[in-house]
Amino acid sequence: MDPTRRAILLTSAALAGNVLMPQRSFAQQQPQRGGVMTVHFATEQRILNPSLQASTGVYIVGGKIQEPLVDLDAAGRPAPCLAESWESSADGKTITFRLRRGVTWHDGRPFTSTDVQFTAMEMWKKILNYGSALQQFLDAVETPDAQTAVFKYARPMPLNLLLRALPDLGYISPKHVYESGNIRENPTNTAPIGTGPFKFLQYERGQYIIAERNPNYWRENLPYLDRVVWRVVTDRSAAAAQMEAGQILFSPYSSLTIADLQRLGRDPRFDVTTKGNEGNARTNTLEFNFRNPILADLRVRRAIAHAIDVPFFIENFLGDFAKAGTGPIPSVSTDYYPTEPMPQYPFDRRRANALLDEAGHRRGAGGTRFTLRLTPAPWGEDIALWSTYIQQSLQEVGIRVEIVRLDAAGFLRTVYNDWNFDLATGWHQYRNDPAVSTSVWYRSGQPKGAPWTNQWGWQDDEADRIMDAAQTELDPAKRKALYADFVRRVNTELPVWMPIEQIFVSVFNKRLRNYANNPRWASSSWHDLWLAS
Amino acid sequence: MKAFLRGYLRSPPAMIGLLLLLAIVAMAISADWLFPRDPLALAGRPLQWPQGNPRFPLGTDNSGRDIAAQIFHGARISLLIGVVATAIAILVGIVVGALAGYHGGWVDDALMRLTEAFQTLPNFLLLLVLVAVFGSDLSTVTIAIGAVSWPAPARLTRAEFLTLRNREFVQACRTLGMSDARIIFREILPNALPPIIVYASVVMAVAILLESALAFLRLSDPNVASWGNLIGLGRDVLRVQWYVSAIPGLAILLTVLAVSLVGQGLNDALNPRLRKR
Amino acid sequence: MSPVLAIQGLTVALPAGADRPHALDRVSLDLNAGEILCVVGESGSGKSMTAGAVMRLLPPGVAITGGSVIFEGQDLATADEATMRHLRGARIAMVFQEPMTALNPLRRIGDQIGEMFRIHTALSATEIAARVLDLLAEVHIPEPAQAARAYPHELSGGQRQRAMIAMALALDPKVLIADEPTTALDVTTQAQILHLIKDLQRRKGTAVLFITHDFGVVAEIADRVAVMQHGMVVEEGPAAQVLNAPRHEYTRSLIAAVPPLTARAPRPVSAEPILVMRDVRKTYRTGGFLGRGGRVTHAVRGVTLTLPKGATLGIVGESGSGKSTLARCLVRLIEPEGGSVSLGGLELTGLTRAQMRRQAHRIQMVFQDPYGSLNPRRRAGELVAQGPMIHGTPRAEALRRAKELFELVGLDPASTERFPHEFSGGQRQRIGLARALALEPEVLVADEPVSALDVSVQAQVLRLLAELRERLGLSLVFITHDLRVAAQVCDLVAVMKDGEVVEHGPVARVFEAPEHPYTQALLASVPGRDFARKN
Amino acid sequence: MRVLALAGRRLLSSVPTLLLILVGIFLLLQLAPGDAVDALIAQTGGGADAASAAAMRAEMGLDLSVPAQLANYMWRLVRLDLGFSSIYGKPVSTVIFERLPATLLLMLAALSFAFFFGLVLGVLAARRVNGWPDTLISTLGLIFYATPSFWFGLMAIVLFSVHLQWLPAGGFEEIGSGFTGLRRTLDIATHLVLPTLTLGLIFLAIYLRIMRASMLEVLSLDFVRTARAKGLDETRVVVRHVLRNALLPMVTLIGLQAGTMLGGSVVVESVFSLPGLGRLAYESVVQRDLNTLLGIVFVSALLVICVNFVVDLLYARLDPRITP
Repeated sequence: MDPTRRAILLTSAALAGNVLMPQRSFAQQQPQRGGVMTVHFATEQRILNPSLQASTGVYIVGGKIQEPLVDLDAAGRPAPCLAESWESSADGKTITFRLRRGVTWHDGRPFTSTDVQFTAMEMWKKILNYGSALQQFLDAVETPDAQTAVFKYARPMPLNLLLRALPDLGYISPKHVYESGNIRENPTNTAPIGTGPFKFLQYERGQYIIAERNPNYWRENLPYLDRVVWRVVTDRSAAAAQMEAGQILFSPYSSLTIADLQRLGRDPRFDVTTKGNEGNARTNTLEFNFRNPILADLRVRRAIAHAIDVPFFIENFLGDFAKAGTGPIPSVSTDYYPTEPMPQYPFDRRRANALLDEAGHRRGAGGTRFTLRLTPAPWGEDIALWSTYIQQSLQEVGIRVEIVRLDAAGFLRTVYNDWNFDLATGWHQYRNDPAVSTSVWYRSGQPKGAPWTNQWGWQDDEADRIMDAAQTELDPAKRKALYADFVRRVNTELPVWMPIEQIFVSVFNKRLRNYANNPRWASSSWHDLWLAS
Repeated sequence: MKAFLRGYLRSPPAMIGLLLLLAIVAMAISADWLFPRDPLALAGRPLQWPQGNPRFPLGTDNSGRDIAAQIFHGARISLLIGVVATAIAILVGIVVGALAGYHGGWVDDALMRLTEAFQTLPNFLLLLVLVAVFGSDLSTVTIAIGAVSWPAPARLTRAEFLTLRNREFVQACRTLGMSDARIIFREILPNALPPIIVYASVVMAVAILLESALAFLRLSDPNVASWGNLIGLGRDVLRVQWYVSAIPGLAILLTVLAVSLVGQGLNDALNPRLRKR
Repeated sequence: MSPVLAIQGLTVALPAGADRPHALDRVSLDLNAGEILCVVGESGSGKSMTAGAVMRLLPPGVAITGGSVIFEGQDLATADEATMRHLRGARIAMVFQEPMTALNPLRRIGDQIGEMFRIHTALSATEIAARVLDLLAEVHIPEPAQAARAYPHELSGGQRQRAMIAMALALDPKVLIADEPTTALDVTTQAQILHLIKDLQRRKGTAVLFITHDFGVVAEIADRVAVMQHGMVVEEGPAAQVLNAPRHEYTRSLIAAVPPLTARAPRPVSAEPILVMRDVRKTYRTGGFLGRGGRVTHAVRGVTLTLPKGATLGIVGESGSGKSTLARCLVRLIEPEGGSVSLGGLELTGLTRAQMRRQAHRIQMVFQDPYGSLNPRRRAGELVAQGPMIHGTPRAEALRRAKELFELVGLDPASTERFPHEFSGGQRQRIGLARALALEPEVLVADEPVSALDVSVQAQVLRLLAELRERLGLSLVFITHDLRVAAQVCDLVAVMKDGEVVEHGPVARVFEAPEHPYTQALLASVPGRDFARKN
Repeated sequence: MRVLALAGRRLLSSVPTLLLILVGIFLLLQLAPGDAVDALIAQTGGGADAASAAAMRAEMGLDLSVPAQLANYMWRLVRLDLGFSSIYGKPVSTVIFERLPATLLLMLAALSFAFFFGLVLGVLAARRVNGWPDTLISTLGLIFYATPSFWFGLMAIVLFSVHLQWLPAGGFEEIGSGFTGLRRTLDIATHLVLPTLTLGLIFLAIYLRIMRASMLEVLSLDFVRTARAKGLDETRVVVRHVLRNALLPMVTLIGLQAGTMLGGSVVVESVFSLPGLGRLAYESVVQRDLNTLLGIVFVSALLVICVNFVVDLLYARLDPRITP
């Protein structure tokens, strides 16, 4: 770095000095009204309505405009939002929500239980991804009065599961806007109407989205901010540049390059942290196709796991934002993370070679035992690095790996529909409860073509039995025990290897106040966010 | 031939181009010997600056691979793609252009419509579609680049044929009773070839640039050490470790420069009228 | 009387590597006021270089190395560029050979003539416009106002050259240099332009340096003549003396090579026809989309002619008369639209292309351009052997035969291994002849076979052709624009105009007593025809 | 009126070409792995069941046979309806027209830049042929030609945006700045400086080379000698007689390069995150958004045809020998 550049950085650091005080002092400051929050928006979406699509790209925008029934508090416990309270019947088949009074939609119409009924039956159950699986046994939502919604299930629904799912899968849409016409093609999908602290204003595709303060928000005198602007920046380096220039105040969900994250982490103007994303854990996977007889052999799968030095990879490529994983349930999920040690496959090249020899795959010409195609998902820099690292590592034990590069559509079709792969790698998203999006990776009998589900051709009655039992078990302690059995089983059989666990990294400009104050902050409503001048 | 060689060797830019090209070919040949390890293998800690570690004179990239090894092995890929794609484009171009230019009439009309269609469609867009459809392994990428590059040589060949077919020596061949195929390939083609050969250098330069642009968008073959792949990878660390992108970019620049200089030298040597200028 | 322009010992060096060190070698010429001095010579004699040296517009790399060019008391050989710019156009003007390329295609005629005034005078735009119209009227361009607004391509060749002359004479220069000003023109137009130049020169008293290769033109226009060879003036004198009593050997040989316009004694002509054309027609359609806006040119309309066995049928006409199209129809290089061509009773027009290929050896063609008609990438022997090889002769046999043919056409048989560019123009035309003869054709169609050649070479090739015709009993269709050549070669002659034959008959009859007014005009236009008859 | 008739006729004669392109791309994309629904599911991040995927396919008409889909598309096209974008959730025409201005502006800027400087440098080089200015300009031209555009763009970002901080690193304009009028124009202009340079560089090199060669060619023609024989000085010879003639091949080149330039904008827009047609094309290929892609192909082919038409008109204006 040249001296002038260094000087500039030093001065700006000095200027930023007054915001460098420890976080505790923030709370003592008086929140200020006004200001514009600018957000890095990396993945444009077809729709912005979180009751139709559950993905971070929708939450980052729609989560400010629409609200869920239940939210998470700072400690990660279910907290009231549009629902003020809830209770479950003893058999777990009826769950009653008492709704907040005096809430109005952005267009002025009152929010009532019919909105909840409509959203649950027409959107969650029919359209919302993950929602349709969660609400599979939801028979009806009864509305005895405008402030009461009674969910009727055909099978017991663990309250804990529902409450942990609803912050993401419980967003409510206005019935009067959606009730006529095709929900998927409704123009409101890209110009959402909600009850949240910010009202949608404008969406310039490829450029920006603007939302402005909702003056009639039900939380008195909130929000603090005047506007939220989402800037569409697909190029990650460009986003980092805008972050540094102060054009963007917040970059969510690990949208910058690893190099830039590490660099900005050393810059006093920014807070680079996993805080506020505890509810958004993911693991890097290595998926084996059991239709390939080589990979159907457990010894080969274990050899592959032993051949890869995961700690080395994390240390040198991913840095502080990842850690070695122990299985499908990440360590942040304290309710379900197994307390006893589970079977692991530490780096041991000798053992890997021995296992491969034992499986009958001797080294041939050029030291190669056999060749596998590895199909990496096209999202995420870490996946690209990880797939290259797999290629490099397996080369050392005599497995030649050809990387098959596909775009998103091609990847999903090839891996999850055509099963035309040997190894695949991508992310497994953990959504607070293993039943939401984790067990489908292992449960047999998944319909062909459903992505991020068990399409490996692996079938294990024991694992299926454990998962089914856990799904409907109402006792939290028993559920936790069942999921420990589940992890033990899948770590032993290794149909998918999940050796790295990551939490999304956010980059905050330190002018922000009250950021990252709940485990799903990037998705949350930001009603108490404010900007220091 | 002798005059041609003399003409070529007398031009300093052409000689610089030739030497540069020979140097790149030498790099490609010596890659296995200088860097016997797989250039894609993990070589060391990622992102070591050039000159920082004597083992890696050009540093390492963000996958911990030796950049020098990738540059040397990448020379092969770039040259291979350049030569093969050019051969495809020129071959198709010659056949289409020769048939259209010689026969005229509806054959010309039909072939030129096809050529026009290819030229009207932005060629990089077509390349994207081809790679998205047929995948991005090396041979597909090469063939796809060849497939989008033939219209210009075809037009050039056609133009040459249009002027040559009315030349009296061609008419003389026809009065002798020579068959069309023989006239096209044995009589006219050798005369039409020099400008096409010169143009081949342009096609090759563009082919190398196209592959690197594809790689930059991460649509090229990830299993080979290509310069474009390295640039695309380096994009993630551009703001600080800019050398990861800069070094292979320079390599592409020099290669294309060499090819262009050689092409220009050929042109000057083949068209002595222009050489004096 | 002192000369207007005095060239003394002018030497111009060529760049290293040229075929000779000097383009001009100690050239001395005097141009007097009010006279036309013709500089005559074959290609490469340095005559155009002389003009360029006077104007100081020499190609790059070519420079004056000695001597002087005295004009109005100044030595132009050493004058600075600014001085030269003032003289060019205003005091010394120039007319070039090819009016199409010598005029800027993108600017109007009036604009280009007016530029002369804009550069050298301070006249106003309206005055300039008036002067331009006067000039155009002076050179007898019909509708001067229209011509001034026209672009060069919208005028005919003759009109363009008139415009060039108008431009050159705009500022009443003392010296006009005319570099082959009529070579690119048809014979009737040429006569008009020569007349115009002479007329203007008389009226204005301009001194004209007239450069030409054509002794006919010299005879027509020159007061004095200078003959150049290899960059040197070999003879100089009054026109009458040089033309009628040339002293230098080279001048004598040049003049002897000019064919006379009178027909030779008639040869007996067979009654048996070998090639019969009946009502041959060909139309070209150009441009137009979906049949609209296209132009139709009737290149050949209903030509009926007969070539008796062993005779030579000359087809003469100006450019655009359709004579070349007709020649190509005969060998089916162009498909005629109507009518028939029969060769020794065989209807050629009805044959498929494959059938025609098999009959190709019976009728062969010799082309005009000795450079363009030989594939530069094949050896001479191979070019000659190609025909027989296509028709089934083994390669070795064909190549042996090629050597014989080389001998027949007066080439060294050892030179079959060489490439076309290693031969001179006349030699190449002999190769073309050998190629045609290799198939032992019954009829030979020769399309302007000597037009691109210098006059001395032209005479040799014509002699060879006559000789071969006798020895091989060839029947010949001979296309030419040059009436002198036609007079020497042909037994029968047909005069074509606008795609039609206006008159035909034995050459002596047609040339001595032309019936059609066009034929009469054509013959009257041949420059120096009196000189030629005397010759 | 005559121009309109000409334009109509030109358009009509381009119909076969357009059809060839559209049908070709349509059929080609049928062979691609995955469809728009797969791309959409990838966007949502999982949890979609097979039934809803099938429902989406039915809604988009992706469950029909290929000929039926093609026929549907063509029938809509006849009515000038480009269809609905499944990925963007809007009519394709809306999507395209939102993106068109950035690309048009970029292309126009790059073209003007390349044309102007190519012309000036080409003339300079030809005037001093084989002198040092010629050597310098020609060498620079070759280097520009050999520079991968995306690499130049990246390096320019490193230099001008990161280190010198003179110019923005990307984007079309300052978002939410609320600039209007001249201030906004200026803002967009500063954003377009680097992309214009990046896209224009290779074309600058081409134009320079062509202009130099064309100048030399024209300088050797007879009418230049005539002009000199008239007593014109060299500057006027060049300005009045050579330039316009030498421009003709340059003008032809614009038409030939239009398609290439549009292709080049894919990369440049991606480097500078410009909301243009090129990036949209790339995205719709990746997203399998067939309607949008075909729409872009259609629009860009039209654009190329229009550019060529304008070039022909221009050529006819420059050269009286040609009637359009």
